Amino acid sequence: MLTPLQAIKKKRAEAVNRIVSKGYLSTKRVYVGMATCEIAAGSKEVMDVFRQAIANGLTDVYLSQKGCAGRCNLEPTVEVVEEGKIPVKYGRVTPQRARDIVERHLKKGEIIAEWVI
Amino acid sequence: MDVKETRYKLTLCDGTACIHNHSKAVQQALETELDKHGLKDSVSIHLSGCLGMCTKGPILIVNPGYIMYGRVQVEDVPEIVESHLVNNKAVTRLIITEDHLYNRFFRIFGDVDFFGKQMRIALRNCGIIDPENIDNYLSLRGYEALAKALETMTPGQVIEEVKKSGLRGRGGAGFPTGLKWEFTANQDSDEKYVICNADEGDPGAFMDRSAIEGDPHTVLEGMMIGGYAIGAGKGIIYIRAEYPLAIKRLEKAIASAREHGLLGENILGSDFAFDIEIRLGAGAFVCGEETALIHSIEGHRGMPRPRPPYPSVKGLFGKPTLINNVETWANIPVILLDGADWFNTVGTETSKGTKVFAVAGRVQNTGLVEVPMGTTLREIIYDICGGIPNGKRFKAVQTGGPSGGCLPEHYLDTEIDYESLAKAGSIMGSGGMIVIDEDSCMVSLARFFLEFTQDESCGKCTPCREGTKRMYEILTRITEGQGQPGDIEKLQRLGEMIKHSSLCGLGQSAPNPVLSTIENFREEYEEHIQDKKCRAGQCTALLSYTINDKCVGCGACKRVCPVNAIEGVRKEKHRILQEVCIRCGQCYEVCKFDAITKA
Amino acid sequence: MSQMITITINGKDYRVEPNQTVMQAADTLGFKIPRLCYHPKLSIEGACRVCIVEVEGQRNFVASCAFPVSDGMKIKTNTHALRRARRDIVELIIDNHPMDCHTCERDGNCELQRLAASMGIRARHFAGERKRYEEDLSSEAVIRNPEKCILCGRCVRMCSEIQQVHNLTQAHRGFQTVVMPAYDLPMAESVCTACGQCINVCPTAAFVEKNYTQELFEQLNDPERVKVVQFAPSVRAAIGEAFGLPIGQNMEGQLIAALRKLGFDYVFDTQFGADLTIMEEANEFLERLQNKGTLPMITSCSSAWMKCLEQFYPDLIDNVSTCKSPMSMQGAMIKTYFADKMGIDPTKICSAAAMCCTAKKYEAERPELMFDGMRGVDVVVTTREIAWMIKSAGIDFVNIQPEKADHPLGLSSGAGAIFGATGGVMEAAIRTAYELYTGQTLVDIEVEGVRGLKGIKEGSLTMDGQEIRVAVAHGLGNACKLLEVVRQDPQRYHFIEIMGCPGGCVGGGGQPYAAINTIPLDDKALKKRAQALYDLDRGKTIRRSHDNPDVQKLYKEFLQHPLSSVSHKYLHTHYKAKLPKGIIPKEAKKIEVTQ
Amino acid sequence: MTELAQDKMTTLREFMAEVSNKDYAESYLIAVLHKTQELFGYVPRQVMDEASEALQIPTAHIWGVATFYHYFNLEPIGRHTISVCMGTACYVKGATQVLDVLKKELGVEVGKTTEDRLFTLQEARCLGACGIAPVIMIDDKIYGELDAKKTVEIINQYRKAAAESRKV
Repeated sequence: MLTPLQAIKKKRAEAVNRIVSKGYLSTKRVYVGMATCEIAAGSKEVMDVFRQAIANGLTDVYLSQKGCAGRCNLEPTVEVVEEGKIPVKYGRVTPQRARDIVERHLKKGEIIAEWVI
Repeated sequence: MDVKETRYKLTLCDGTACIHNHSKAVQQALETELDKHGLKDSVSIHLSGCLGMCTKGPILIVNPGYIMYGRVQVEDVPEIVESHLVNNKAVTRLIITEDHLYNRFFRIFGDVDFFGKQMRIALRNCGIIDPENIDNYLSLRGYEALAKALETMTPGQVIEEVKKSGLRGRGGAGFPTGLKWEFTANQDSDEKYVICNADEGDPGAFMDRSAIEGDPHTVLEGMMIGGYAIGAGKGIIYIRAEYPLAIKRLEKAIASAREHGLLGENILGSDFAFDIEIRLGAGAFVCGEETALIHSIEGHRGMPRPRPPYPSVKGLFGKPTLINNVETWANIPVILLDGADWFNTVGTETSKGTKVFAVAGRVQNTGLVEVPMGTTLREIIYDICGGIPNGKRFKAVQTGGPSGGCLPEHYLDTEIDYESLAKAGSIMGSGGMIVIDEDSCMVSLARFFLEFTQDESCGKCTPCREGTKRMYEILTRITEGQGQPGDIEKLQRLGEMIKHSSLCGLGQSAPNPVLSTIENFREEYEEHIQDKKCRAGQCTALLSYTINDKCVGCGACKRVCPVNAIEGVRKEKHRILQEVCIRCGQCYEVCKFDAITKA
Repeated sequence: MSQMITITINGKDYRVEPNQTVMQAADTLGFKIPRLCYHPKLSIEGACRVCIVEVEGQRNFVASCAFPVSDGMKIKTNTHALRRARRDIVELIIDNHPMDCHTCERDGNCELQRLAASMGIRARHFAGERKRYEEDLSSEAVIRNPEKCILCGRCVRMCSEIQQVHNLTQAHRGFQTVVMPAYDLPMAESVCTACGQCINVCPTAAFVEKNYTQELFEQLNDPERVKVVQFAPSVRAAIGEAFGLPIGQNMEGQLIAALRKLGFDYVFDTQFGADLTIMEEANEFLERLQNKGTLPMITSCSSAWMKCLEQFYPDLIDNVSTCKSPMSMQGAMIKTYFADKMGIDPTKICSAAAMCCTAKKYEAERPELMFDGMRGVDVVVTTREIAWMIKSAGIDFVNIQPEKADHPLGLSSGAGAIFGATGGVMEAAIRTAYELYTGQTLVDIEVEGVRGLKGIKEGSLTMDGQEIRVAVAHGLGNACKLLEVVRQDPQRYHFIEIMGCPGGCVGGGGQPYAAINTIPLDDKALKKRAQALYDLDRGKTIRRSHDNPDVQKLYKEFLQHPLSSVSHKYLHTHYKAKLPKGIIPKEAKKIEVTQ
Repeated sequence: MTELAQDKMTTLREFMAEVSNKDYAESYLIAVLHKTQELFGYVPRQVMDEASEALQIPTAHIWGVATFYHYFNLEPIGRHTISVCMGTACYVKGATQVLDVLKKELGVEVGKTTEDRLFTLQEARCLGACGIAPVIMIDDKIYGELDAKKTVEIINQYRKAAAESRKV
C-alpha cells in the first residue's frame, strides 16, 4: 500500500510518461491559447490551422492548448518552445499568420520577428 | 524587438531585498562584463519585481533554460558571463535548485517585459499548461500539496500553516483565511461544506475565469485541502453560467480527478473522502455575497440575509460552510508546498502574497497581472501595462469594481494592499482595475457603476433598493445637464446612509464610486451642475457636434455616420441634423480638416 | 436557567437574558426601537433597516431585529446619525409610495404613516420615479395593490410560513421587485385561499379586502328589498377595537342595534347558523362512526380551508363534512324557511352577512352552495367594512343602547358563540354528539383541551366505552402539518376541526386593523377576543346547540330532522378537486381533477 | 401555449426525476431551469408547473426564482440573440453607442425581440473579451472593436443570411 505522497509521485511519473509518449520531446512544442478571451479573439481557427498542418504531415511538433497568460490585447497568442532556446511568443495570430508560422518557423526555423510579443 | 540577435536574456531581481544586497552593483558589473565580451547586442538584461527568494538574493535568471543563480555578488559576474554566456556552461555552484511552484511560469515568460514585475502564485500554471489534461497538472507537482497534507499533517496543522501564511480572502473584504477555516473547523457537525465562490461579476474583472480556464485543478486541490482541514466531505463550486468554457474545464477536471482517485472515497489511499459538484449561477451579481450565494445554491432567490449567524456556523443547508473565492483557493497548494514561511515573505506587513488584477480601460496593455502585494499602482499601470495610449493623460484608476473607488494621480505611488487602498478611499475588491484617462467623465463613470449596482440590487433592503435608485437618478440628471445645486450634498447624504445601513456588502459598498469621485473630482460635478459642462466631452447631452466653415465637403463624415445624420453636397459645406445625430463622435474622429466642432 | 448578561444601551448598563436579539432585549427594557418588516410570528427578514442600531465594534449599523446580544455589548439606539439614517430610509419608502393617504383605506391605520410621523419627516429630498402597477381587482375577496407595497415581505412570509399556501412571492428584483402570485396570475386564478392574512399583516394598503360597502348601502336604500343581515360570532368580539374600545369587548347588543339603524329589517345571528351546523355535523359524524363512513371527519366551516382542501388535499375531500358553513346554512334558511314563514318573495330579499372573514366573500359566490337558483348570501362585508359603514352612517356605536336579534334565526346557544375561537366547533360538536350518542348529559361541557393557541391540539373522549380521538388545527400551516399526519396514519383520529386563520375566526382576515401600539395577530389580542366568546357562552343558560328552541322549531317546521333530504338540499354540498396551480401533492395524482 | 417538443420534454423529465432523488432535491431548481432554457431557449410556464410537481416546490417560489435571475428568459426569443457587453472596458470604449445604434436599427428596447423574430437584444455583463472592446456577442460568436457602422454591417449580414435562407 502506497502512502499518499508515494501515490502522487507515482501518478506524476506516469503522467510525465504519458506526456512524453504524446511527442512532448519533439523538437518544437506549439501552444495555442484557448481561454474564452482567446477563443473570442479567434484562437479556435488558429488551432485548426496547426491541427490541419499536422494532419497534412507536419512532424516533430507537439501541439497543445493552454490557458490565458493575461495578455488580453495581444490575443490570440501562440508559443513555440524549443529546448535550449528562448521560447517564442506570437501575438494577434490570425489563421493566415498561423499558416506562416507553420511554413516559416516550424518548417524552416525562422522566427517571424514582427509578430513576436 | 530583435529576437534573432538575442541569444540570452538575463533577468535580475529588482526587489527591495535584492537591491539591499547590492543587485545594482551586480547589474553594473554585468553591463561592464558584457561589453568586454562584445555580448551587448546578443544578451539583454531585464529587471523583475521581487521574485520571492529574498534570502537568496540578489537573484539572476538566465534564459533560455531558466537557470536561476542566487547570492550573486559582483565577483561572480565575470565567471557567469565567461562560463554561461560565452561557453554555454552553467555555473553550478551558484544555481538555486529549490523547486518553488510559483516560478515555473517564468521559464516560459520570464523574458517578457509585461511579466517582469509580476509574480505568479495563483496563476502559476495559467498559460503554460494544457488545462484539459490532468497529466500536465500532475507533472508540475499537482496534488502533491494534498498528498502532503493527508500524509504528514493533521487538519489542525493545515489550518495553522494557512494562518501562518497570512493569506487573506481574495474575494474582496480580505478576511484572514486561516481564521475562517478555524471557525468552520471548530463547529461540531457531521455535515460540512466547502464552497468555491466563482461568481465573478464585477464588470471588467475576469481573474477567476482565467484562473479556472487556465488551471482548474489548482482550485480543486485547494478545496480538497480545505475540506480535509475543516472536516467537510463535499465541495461545491458556484460559477456563473456565463462562463461556459470554464464550466466545461471544471467538469472535465473533476471527472479526471475522480478517475485518478483524487476525488471520491479513500483519496490517495487515505481515509479522506471528498467530492465536488458544480452549481451554476444565473445572472445575479449579488450572489457573490456569501449568504446570497448560499441561498442560490439552495435553489432560492439570491438574497442575502443578516449575519450573524455566519456561514461558518450556519451555512449551506444550515450546516457549517467554508466559502473562499477562486484566487484564494488557488493559493493553498503553494502555501502547503512552498511553506507558509516562504509565502509570508512576499507582500507587505498586513497583506501577504500576491494579488491578481484585471487591468482594463485606457492602458496600452490590458490584461491580467499578478503582482506581489506592495507593488505600486504606478508600477502596474506604467511598468507592466505600458501606460496610457495615444499620449493621453492619466486621470484616475478605479479599483474594486462597483464596490470600489476612483483614485486620482497622487495615489499612483500607493503600495497596494488591503489597508492602503482602503485608506486611499477605495478597496482591493476582487481585483478589477480600470484605468481612466482625460477622455472619461467621472460623473458618467460614477453613474455607470450606480446603474450597475442598482440594476443588480436584489431589492430586499430599503437603502440599497430605493437609495441606489435615487442616487442613480440624481447622477443621471447631472449628466444630462439637469443637475441642481444641492445635488452633490444629496448624493453624499444618501451615500453615507446606504453605506452604513444596507443589509449586505453590495449595498454597503455601492455608493463608493460616487463618494470617491466626489471626494477626488468634485470640480467635475460642479462643472456639470453649474456650468452645464462636461470637460471630458463624454456627457452627450452636454455637447453637440456642428460643422464649421473649415469643411471642404469631402464627405468623409457623411460616409462614417452610422445614422445618416449628415447631409450635404460634395465639395460644399455639410450639415449635421441634430435631431438624428446620436453624438457618437465618429465624424469628429474622421474629419481631417478640423471642421467639426464638439461643444 | 441561562446566565444573565450585561449590555449597555445608550450608556446605561442592563442585565438581560442571553440568546435573544437586541430588539427583544430592548423591548423588555422599555426601548421601542422603530421597526417595519419585523413581525414576531414570522421569520426574521432584516430587510427594511428601520430598526438599525449602533453596536460598538461593528463597522456599520446593524438590524436590531436580527442581531444577537452578547455580554458586554454596547448599543446605541438613538444617536444623531441613526435618527438621520432611519429618517432617510423611511423617506425613501415614502418616495416610492403613492402618498394618497387621504383617500386610502388604511388612512389612520397605516403603519407607514405612523412611522413617518414618528420620524419627523417634514420634507422630501429625494423624490424621483415611482413604481406604477395596476391594481389586481380580480378576486372577490382580496385586492392586491403593488403600488402601495413597501416590500417588507410580511405577506409573503405569512402566506408561506404561517399559512403554507405559498401563493405569494417576491418576483423580479431590485427596484422592480413586486409581490405577486406565480406567473403574475390574477388573484382570482391563483392558489390564494382568500384567508386575508396578508391583509392582516400588511403595514399599508397593498392588500385590502374587496369592498362591498357601497353595494350594501345601495341595497339598504332600495325600498323594494327586504334587508336581512346576519353577523358572525367573532365580529362582536372584535368590532369594538375599530371604535377605539379595548380588545375583547363583546359588542353583540350594540352591533345589533347599529345594524338596525343602518336600515336592516331583520338582524339575525350567525350563531344560530352555527347551532344548526352542529346539529347536522354532529349527526353526520355519528352516522359515519356507526356506519363505517370515511373517517376522520374534518370540519368544513372555514371557507379558506375549503379552497385549500380542493387545491392541495383533493385526496381528503371525502373526509370533509358535507355541511355548509354556518353563514351559508343561515343564508339558505333566510331565503327558504324565513321567507316562507314571513310570506316574502325570496328574490326580493337582500341577504347580507357581516363576517370576520374575507374568504366568506369568495364562499358566497360559490355555485356549489346555491339552491333553487339562489345564493344564500348576497353581500358579505367584513368587520372592518361594517364598522366603517356604521361610522359613515353617523351611528354612535359606543353609546348605543344594546338590542337583541330577531326571531326565528337569532337565538343561539353558547355552543354557537364559541365557533369563533379555534377548537370551538369541536367543543360544540362534542357537547351535542356525546349526548346524542350516549343519551347522557355531558357534565363537563367546557373542553379545555381544545381551547387555546397551540397550533395543533389533540384530545380524546370516551362515548359509551368507545374512544373518540380528536384534533384541532388553526391556521392553514398547522392544518397542513396535521393533514400530513392524517395521510400517513388515517386511523389516528376520528374527528378533526380545521380553521383557516390563526386563532380561528377571531383572527380572521376581515377583523379590525391593529390599533396603534399593538401588533397584528398578537396572541394576547387573539386570546382576549376568544375569551369574550367563552364568556358569552358561560353567560348563557342554553349552552348546547340541540337545546336551542329555535333550532328545534326549525326542524319541526321545515327540516324534519338532521340529515333529512330537506337538510341535504339546503344545508349540505359536495366539494370537488380543483386544478392545482401550486404544488400538486404526489398523493393527489390519482384523484380525478376537474378544470 | 404552443405545444412543447415531446422529445425535449422527455429529456427534461428524466433530468427532473434524476435530481429529485438527490439529497436536498429542491436545491436543484436552478439547475432544472438551466436545463429547460438549454432545451427550449426559454422557460415555459408548463415546465415550471411540472417542476413544481417533480421537486415539490410551490409554483410561486419557482416564479420568484425564475424572475430573479436575469439569465432566464420567460418568453420565446428570436433566432439570434445579440448580447451587448456592458462591462467596464466596453463601456469605456463606447458600448453605449453600440447599444444605441442597435436599439435604433432593430427598433426594440433591451430584452425585447424584433417583430420578425430574428433578433433578441440583450445587455450582458462582461463577456471577458475586454482586449477587443467594445464587443457584442451574437449567439456564441463574438464581434469586437466595434463602432456604429461596423455594428450595422454585422446586423445586415445576419439579415441577408436570413433572407437568403428564406428564399431557399
